[in-house]
Order: sequence, then structure tokens, then C-alpha cells
Amino acid sequence: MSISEKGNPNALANAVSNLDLDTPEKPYLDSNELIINMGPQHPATHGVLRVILKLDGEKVLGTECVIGYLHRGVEKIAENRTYTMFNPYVDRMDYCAAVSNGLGYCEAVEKLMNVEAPARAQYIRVILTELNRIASHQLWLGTHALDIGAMTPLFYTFRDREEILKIFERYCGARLTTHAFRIGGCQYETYAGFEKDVTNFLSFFAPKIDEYEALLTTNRIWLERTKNVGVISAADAIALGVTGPVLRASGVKWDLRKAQPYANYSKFDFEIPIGENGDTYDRYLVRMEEMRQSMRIIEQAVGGIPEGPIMGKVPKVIKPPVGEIYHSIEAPKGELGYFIVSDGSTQPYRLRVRPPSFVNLQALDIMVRGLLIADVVAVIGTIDIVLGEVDR
Amino acid sequence: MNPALNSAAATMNTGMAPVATPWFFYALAGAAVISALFVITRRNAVHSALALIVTLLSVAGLYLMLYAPFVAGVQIIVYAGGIMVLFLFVIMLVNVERSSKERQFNRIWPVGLAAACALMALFVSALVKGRALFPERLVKLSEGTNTQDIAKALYGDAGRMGQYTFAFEIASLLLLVAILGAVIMTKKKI
Amino acid sequence: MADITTLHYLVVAAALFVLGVIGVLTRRNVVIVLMSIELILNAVNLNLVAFSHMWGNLHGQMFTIFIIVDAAAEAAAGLGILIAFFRNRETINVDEIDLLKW
Amino acid sequence: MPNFVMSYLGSTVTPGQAGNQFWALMYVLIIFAGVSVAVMAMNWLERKALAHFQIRLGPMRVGPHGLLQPFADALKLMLKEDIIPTEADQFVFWVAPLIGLLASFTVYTVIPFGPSQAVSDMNIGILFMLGVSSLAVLGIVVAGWASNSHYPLIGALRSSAQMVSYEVAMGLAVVSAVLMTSMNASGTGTLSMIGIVQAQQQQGIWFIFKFFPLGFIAFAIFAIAMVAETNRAPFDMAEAESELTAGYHTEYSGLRWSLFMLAEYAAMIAVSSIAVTLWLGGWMRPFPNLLQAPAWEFIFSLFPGLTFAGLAAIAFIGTARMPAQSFFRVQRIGLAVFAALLGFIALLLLVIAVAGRTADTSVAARFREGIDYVYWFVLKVAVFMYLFIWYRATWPRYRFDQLMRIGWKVMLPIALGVLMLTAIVGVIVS
Repeated sequence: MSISEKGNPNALANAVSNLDLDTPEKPYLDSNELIINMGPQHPATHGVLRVILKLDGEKVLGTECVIGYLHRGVEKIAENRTYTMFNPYVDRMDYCAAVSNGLGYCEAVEKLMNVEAPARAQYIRVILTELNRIASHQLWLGTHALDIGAMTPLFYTFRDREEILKIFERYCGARLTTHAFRIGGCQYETYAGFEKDVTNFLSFFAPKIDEYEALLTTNRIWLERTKNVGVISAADAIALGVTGPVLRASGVKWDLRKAQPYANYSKFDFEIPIGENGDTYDRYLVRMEEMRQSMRIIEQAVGGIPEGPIMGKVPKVIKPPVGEIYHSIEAPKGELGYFIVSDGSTQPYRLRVRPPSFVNLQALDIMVRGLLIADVVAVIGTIDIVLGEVDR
Repeated sequence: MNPALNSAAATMNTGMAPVATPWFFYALAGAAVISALFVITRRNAVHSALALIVTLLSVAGLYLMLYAPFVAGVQIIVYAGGIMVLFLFVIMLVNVERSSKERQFNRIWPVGLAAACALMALFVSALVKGRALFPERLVKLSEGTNTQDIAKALYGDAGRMGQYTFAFEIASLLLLVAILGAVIMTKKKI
Repeated sequence: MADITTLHYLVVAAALFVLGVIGVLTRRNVVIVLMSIELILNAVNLNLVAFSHMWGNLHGQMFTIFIIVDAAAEAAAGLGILIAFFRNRETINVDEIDLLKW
Repeated sequence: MPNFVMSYLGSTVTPGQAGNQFWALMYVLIIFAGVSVAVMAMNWLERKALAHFQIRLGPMRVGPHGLLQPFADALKLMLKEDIIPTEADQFVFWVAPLIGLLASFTVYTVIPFGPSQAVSDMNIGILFMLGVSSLAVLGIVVAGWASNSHYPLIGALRSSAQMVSYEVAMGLAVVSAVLMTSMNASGTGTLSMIGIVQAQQQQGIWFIFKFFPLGFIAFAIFAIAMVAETNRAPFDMAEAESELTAGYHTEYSGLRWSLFMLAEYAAMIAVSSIAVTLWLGGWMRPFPNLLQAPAWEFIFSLFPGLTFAGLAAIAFIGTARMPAQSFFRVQRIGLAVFAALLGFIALLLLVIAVAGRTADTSVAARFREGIDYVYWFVLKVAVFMYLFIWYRATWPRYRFDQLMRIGWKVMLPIALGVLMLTAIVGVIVS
């Protein structure tokens, strides 16, 4: 096409120079090839992801993700903050699942210090984390459906997500970046009526999931748009380090809550939903079922919150012993790992985050090759990335 | 000759009074010729195509003035709505940007122009000399039943084959061949 | 103003025809050449419909309809050839379509 | 008053047929104004209805219940800077929205709001409508090309392929309806829009129910194709927001963008009008043949007035339910005035219905008839408009290849089959 010849023709071409362009055959001159910049300002790239697409008509020949538009240097910041001071920063990575981020970080530091949060704190942590998982999946569902063109689910999920955010707000005063947990336990005691709020939410939300499913699960257009779209095999997924619902939808039963239980997940009875085909529809089903399983966990947890302290025995100044630790939890989007190297001072020597979105985003290229532009949007949605976490 | 075709003139529709005919004619004819001039002179093929659309629509207007509404409708729907969209589509696929910067006329253009001028001279002389052949007033065709008359000629009437039924079938075959040819030629791999 | 007679239509048609011929003979861009052919066909159609009106029968209109069908087929095939050629040679200029002259 | 104004009053043919240029012009102006108002109302209605589908309130601030929002939008769009990108093809960029607008407004010349309530009754009415509405695609294609940008270009290519493809199925569905008009004693059908409605009246059946389910299938194909023709959800590939930002009008802003919107909504109303005319009996009230006693005639002629009375009642209830705070006083007064206006219109319509209840040729009776025709036509079109909103709220968007597959591999064969079956059944029956 003619357009790329105008302006600076080489800028885009250079950017895609490492695009793997092994098209099966180049029958004629590549007069129909088109290079398109999707993002960083694009309605469907979930923030500031930039995907450079090489297209043949509408068909995607290759992609190249350009990230870093939301880079804030979280890992470097950690080296200049004390362990306690750094805690709120992790909320800003995956801002849709701030509670999970906090849980992972606190548990990692606790493990490094060899302390354990008391039982009551563990229960509160599990309840809030699972609530957050539901909230994150709701956000994913709404935006994913919007990407595929269904406007309405977005508002339904946001309406119901509000109830979860209200519980967060009552618990810790913040709705999004909650900073709910502290190293060694929880900062806040549950407020009066916390259990009631949570059980109310459960009974409120159970029919709502059915409502979402009524809108989408058997919708012909939804099926056509998601079935056999963005397929990734289990072997590919494992090779790329993909985790979370994306991996489980490919048929791999890998959930850190079961595989290497943390917090007190081993006390609860829940299933790990898995898919078969690893396509967008399976990922959708897996996440829907995960919401139901999260409700099961919350139901069990909220009934059994023991009495007792909410903070473990942690010194005022947190000074872990010299050493290093890798601790990972199952965040809504996949395995969220913290690798902390301590030199015995009050600040981490090095902190490295293994963000699920970042790793899962690698699978985008495999998933969208040979599909159409519209599928790129659907696949970006189904991977469920949060750019705050990808770029950190 | 098919009597149905000739009797059309007899069942003339008197209800439709022509509206300011000369003015409309000159406006439409002017638009057609001027935009035809644009078609062959623009550098950019899209501009040419847009000018051609104006010509086609003006000619459709002329058909309406000649009491041939069905032909006018076909002109709009097939030419302006179908063929021209195809043209625009192809222009977008091929590189207009480059070809509009190149030389626009081929090397033998003086010869072509001279030939065309000779043709024009021929036309002018034919029209001037044959002027007397054409009646001053036009026979009014029935506009109200134009479509039905054409249908009778195409498909036949009362069980009889129409005068143009065979040609109609051949035309459909032609279209089929054209479709197949276009698909085979443009598809990268079949 | 005088009534419009068949001659008026014939003059318009002749003008369109000549313009189309000029386009076919002088332009390099194949797309514009094809468009000029459409101009020529339209000139013919206009003549036919004018004669149809003059004689008061429908034969001219019938011919016009068949010519429009023909034009559609011609455009489809012509543009198909054009695209195939453009893929191979990356040009749409008439005077560069000279493979048979080798 | 001059003769050319008065002579047409009480006529039973369209001004185009009567050769009355003054009234033809008046009708053009009335239709232009009416369609513009309808587009504005549709804009408000779509935002409100969509909002309520999505558990929102929609516009609430500008005027009571956001009633003045379309005016505010129009004002804003008109005052915005008219941006033409440097690399764009200036002239084509400028002219593209006008092509679409012209095409979608031109079709209104043959839409029959009543047996004489149309600008003209063309012999080739339906062909003309299909042809002219297919010109709208030119505006979109040219807009996408002129923007000289990738997303608009892809949107334009998608849109041209989509609209040309669905025109085929649409045309075949229309042909099967036209075929039904010839199922009469003389065996000649018609392409005239008014003739098609009159054929339905003559045969005593809406074509949607004729040869059930053949008429219904043809109607369904048209109803699907018309959504694709107008680039509305779930076939809004050309402006797929999440894929192509805004498709062919990505680079447009301000007035020029609003012209695209105006054209889109006008086209929606136009294609709905075709569907209503061809399958749903056009201007006819329910059961015009079955219940044709003067009493029934009178009862049905009360409907327009009663509808407006109902709207006025809703507005009055809304006024009463406004919070009793000084902040809402202006809105409250505004809504009350609006309700009073609706009530006044209702009263006027009822008075006309009563005054013109005799079926004579007096101007009042003709006027009453005209109002009835337009009312039933607009009501049927409004149902389609609501369907457009409903589709948009409910369904995800198709992918381009799926859209083409449905158009060519599903709808086209079904439309062809229905056409043949209609012809066969028609021959057998007659």
C-alpha cells in the first residue's frame, strides 16, 4: 500500500526488522503487505501496549509487542525503600488485583524472615484475595467482551465489581490500590459486619455469574468469535512459561493454590477448572468457573474465621537475614512471583517480580499468527494483561 | 417485430408532465461532458473515478428524461453502485500514489489525439448532414409500464418466450464466465 | 428554449464517445483506460436509449441493458487482469504491459 | 391563495404525479426536516435506551432527562474545528461525507408515507431506493481512502466488500417480495413503492405472512442484510471501535463527522422504511380489510392522538417525580412545558380525528387520513429503530470473514431458494 511510503518510511520498517516473516510462500510481490501500529493509543490494547502488526490484507503475518510505556521502575524503587515502605508499591503493578500483589509480597518477606501470619490473618487474607480474584475476572470479562463488541457485559460486571470494592473500602479505606496486608499479618481488624457483607455478596453474586453467562456463553456470535481463536497448545504454553487461566485452558492442571499451597489454601475445598482446546472460549469458561470456585473458597473461609491476633510477631524494623527467596502465588492472571535478595539491611538488595501478564504476553505472537485483526484484539483481551504489571 | 414493444407507445402515460425539460437536459449533459473531461485528465485515479460517477449519474438522469426509468435504475445500481465500487476497490489495491507522480500520457498521445479528433470530425459531419433524418419531436414512450414492458421482452408474456429471452440467458452465462475469470485471475492460490 | 430532440442526445453521446476514445488512446494508467471504456459504452447506451425514444419502441433499451451487463463483465475481467498483472510486474501503465513484445 | 397551492389539497396522488412542483418541494422540505428531527430523536433515544439496557441513566443533565442533549451535541459538533489532515486528499476528504449524506437523503423521495404522502411515485421505486442507497458505500470508501491512514483504509475496504456483498442477498429478498405483487388477476407486478403497498392491500395480506414461511424468510434476510448495509452492530466492521479505533471516520471530527452520523441514521430509517413498505404493509393500519366499518376506522384514527396523550402522561409523571429541590426547578418547568406541548399535539390530533371522521373528500377528512397513514408508517419504522438499538446492546461483533461467509454462503443461497420457491408457489396458486 502506498501510505507507508509517505512521511518516514523507514521508521516502522526498522521497528519490525526482527519480525519473523517466514510466510509459507511469497507468491508475488508483497504489494499487499501492510504494517500497522496498534497502540499505544488504541481502544483495545488495554492501556499502553503497542503491537506492530504485519498484515496481508486483514491476515496477521506477524506481531511485535513494544512495551515500556508505563515503566515506572518498581524493581529499582524497591532497592531504595525499606521492606515496609515498598509494600504499597506492589499494589501499583497489577492495579486490578492489588490485594494479590500485596499477599505475594508479604508472604515472600515473611518467608524470608521465617515468620508466619496468625491464623485469623490468613483467613482474612484468603477472603480478600479471592474477592479480588473475582473483581479482576469481572474487569477482564467486561473489557474482553467490549473488545469483541458486546458493550453490555462491561456495565454488568462493573456494577457487581462495585460491591467487592465497597467491601475493600470498608475494610481498609481504599478501593483499588488497597494495601490491605502488612508483613506478618493484616493491618486492620475486620469491621463489624464484615462476614455479613461477604456472605451477602456471595448470595448477591451467584445469580449474576449466570447473568453474564446468559449474555455470552451460548451466544452464537460469541462462540464464533472465540472458538478456535488464539489457540495455544499445552506444550507451547509450558515452553513459553505461560501460567494462570491461559495455561489451564490448554488443559494443564497447574494452580499454585493446589500445587504449592500458600497462605492456608490447603484447608479449603475447591476445584481447578481446566479447558481442553486452549482457545479463547476455553479461557473464558475457565475464568467463569474460577469465579465460582473463588466463591466456594470465600464461603468456606468466611464461616471459619478463627479468633485471635491479626499480626504475627514481627519486629518494628524489618530486617530479614541475609539470603534470598523466591515465593510465588496464584494471582488472578497467573503465577506472580517475588524474588528477594536480602543483604541483611532494612532494604532489599534486589527485588525481582515475575509478573504473569508479562510472561503471558509472549504467547500473543503464537496465538494470533494467521488470524485476522479482529482476533488480535480478542486475544489481547483473553490473555488478560495489565500494562502496569507488564511494564512495572 | 414484437407487437408488445411497439404498442408501448400507444399506451402513453399522460399523467407525467415533464419538468423544465431543456434546463434539466443542458444541466445533465453539461455535467456529464465536463466530468467526462475530468475522467481523462486527472492524475489521480480516484478523482477520475469520482468524476466518472458524476458522469454515470448524469447519464442516468438523461435516461429518466428519455422515459427509460428502468434503464436509469439499472445504470445507478449496476454502474454507480457496483462497477464503480469495484473500480475504487482496485484503485486502492494498486499503487495510485506512484502512478500519479509518473508521466500521465503515453508516447503516442499526439497520434491518439489526432485519431480522436478525426473521429469527432466524422461525428460532426454525420450529425450535420444527417440532421434531417431525426424527427423534431420525440415519440413519448409509456413511462408507467416501462418496467413491465421490459420484463415482457426479457421473459416473454403469456407463456411465449420473449424476444430477448435467449440473449438474456446468454448474458447470464457471460456474467458467470466473467466471475470465474476474475476469481481465477485474482486469487493467489486456488 | 427549444425542445430537446434526438439530435441533442446524439451530440452529448458523441462528445462522451470522443472523450472516451481520447482517454483510451492517450492515458497510461490502465484503470483510467478502463474507465474511458466505460465512458464509450455509456455514450453508446445514451444513443441507443435516445433512438429507442425516437422510434417509440423498447429495443434500444433492451440493448442498453445488455450492454450494461457486458460492461459489468468487462469491468470484472479487466480489473482481474489488472490485479494479476500488478502482482507480477508492480505497474499499471499500459506501455509497460509489453511481455508479448519480447 | 395561488391556484397551484390550493389545487393539490385533497388530491389522491403524490405531488410528483400530479405535476405540482410547489407541493413536491414542500414535501421534500417536510421530509428533510422530519428526517433531521427523527435522527436527533433517534440519537437521544438510542443513548437513553442503550443506557437503560446497560443499567445506566444516559444523558440526564442537558434538559430534563437529557432531552436537549442532541441539540447540545449538534451545537458542539458545529462549533468544533474542521480538521483536515495534512496528508489527506483535501477535496475528496471534504466531499466524502456529502456523498453518503446525499445518497441517504435522496432515497426519501420515493418512500411512501401514505398513498399520496410521498414526493413522487416512481415506476422503478424499489430499484431506485436500492440503487441510491448503494451509493452510500462510495462515501465510506472514498472517506477511508482520502484520510490516507491505515485504519480508515482498512475500514473502507471492509465496508465496501461488506456492503456490496449484502446488497446481493438484500436484492434477492426484495425481488421475492416484488414477485408477490404479481400474484393478482392480471399477473403484472410492480416496482413502485406505493404499488407494492397497494398490492398488499389488494391481496389482503402483509407480504411477511404471504406463503408462510416464505415471506417471513425473505423478510428476515432483508432485516439482517439491512443491518449490515447500514454498518450497525453486530455488523459494524467498518467502524469497529475496538479494532479500527473508528474505522473509516477515524480522521474526521466536528461537523464532517456529524454528517457521517446523520447519513448513517438517515440510512437506517430509509432501509427500515423499505422493510416496512415491502413486508409490513407500509402505511396501512392493522386489519384494513377485516375491520373496515366506519366505527373501526374512527377507533383506529384515535391512535395517533392517544399515543401523544400517553407520551404527555409519561412526561407529566416524570415532572411529578422530579425531586422537589430548587436545583431541579428549571428542569421541572422544562419537562412540564414539554408535557404540555405533547398534550397539545395529542388534543390537536384527537380534534382532527373527530372532525375528519366522515370518509368524505373534505380537506379535514383527507388530513385525518394522512395523519393516520403517516402515524402507522412511522410506528412500524420505530419498531425497527428500536431493534437496531437492541441488537447493538445485545450482540458482540462478527469477524470480517464470518460476516462474508454468512453473506455469501448462508444468506445468498437461502434468498435464492426463497425466490424460486416463491415463484413456484405463486405459479401453483394462481
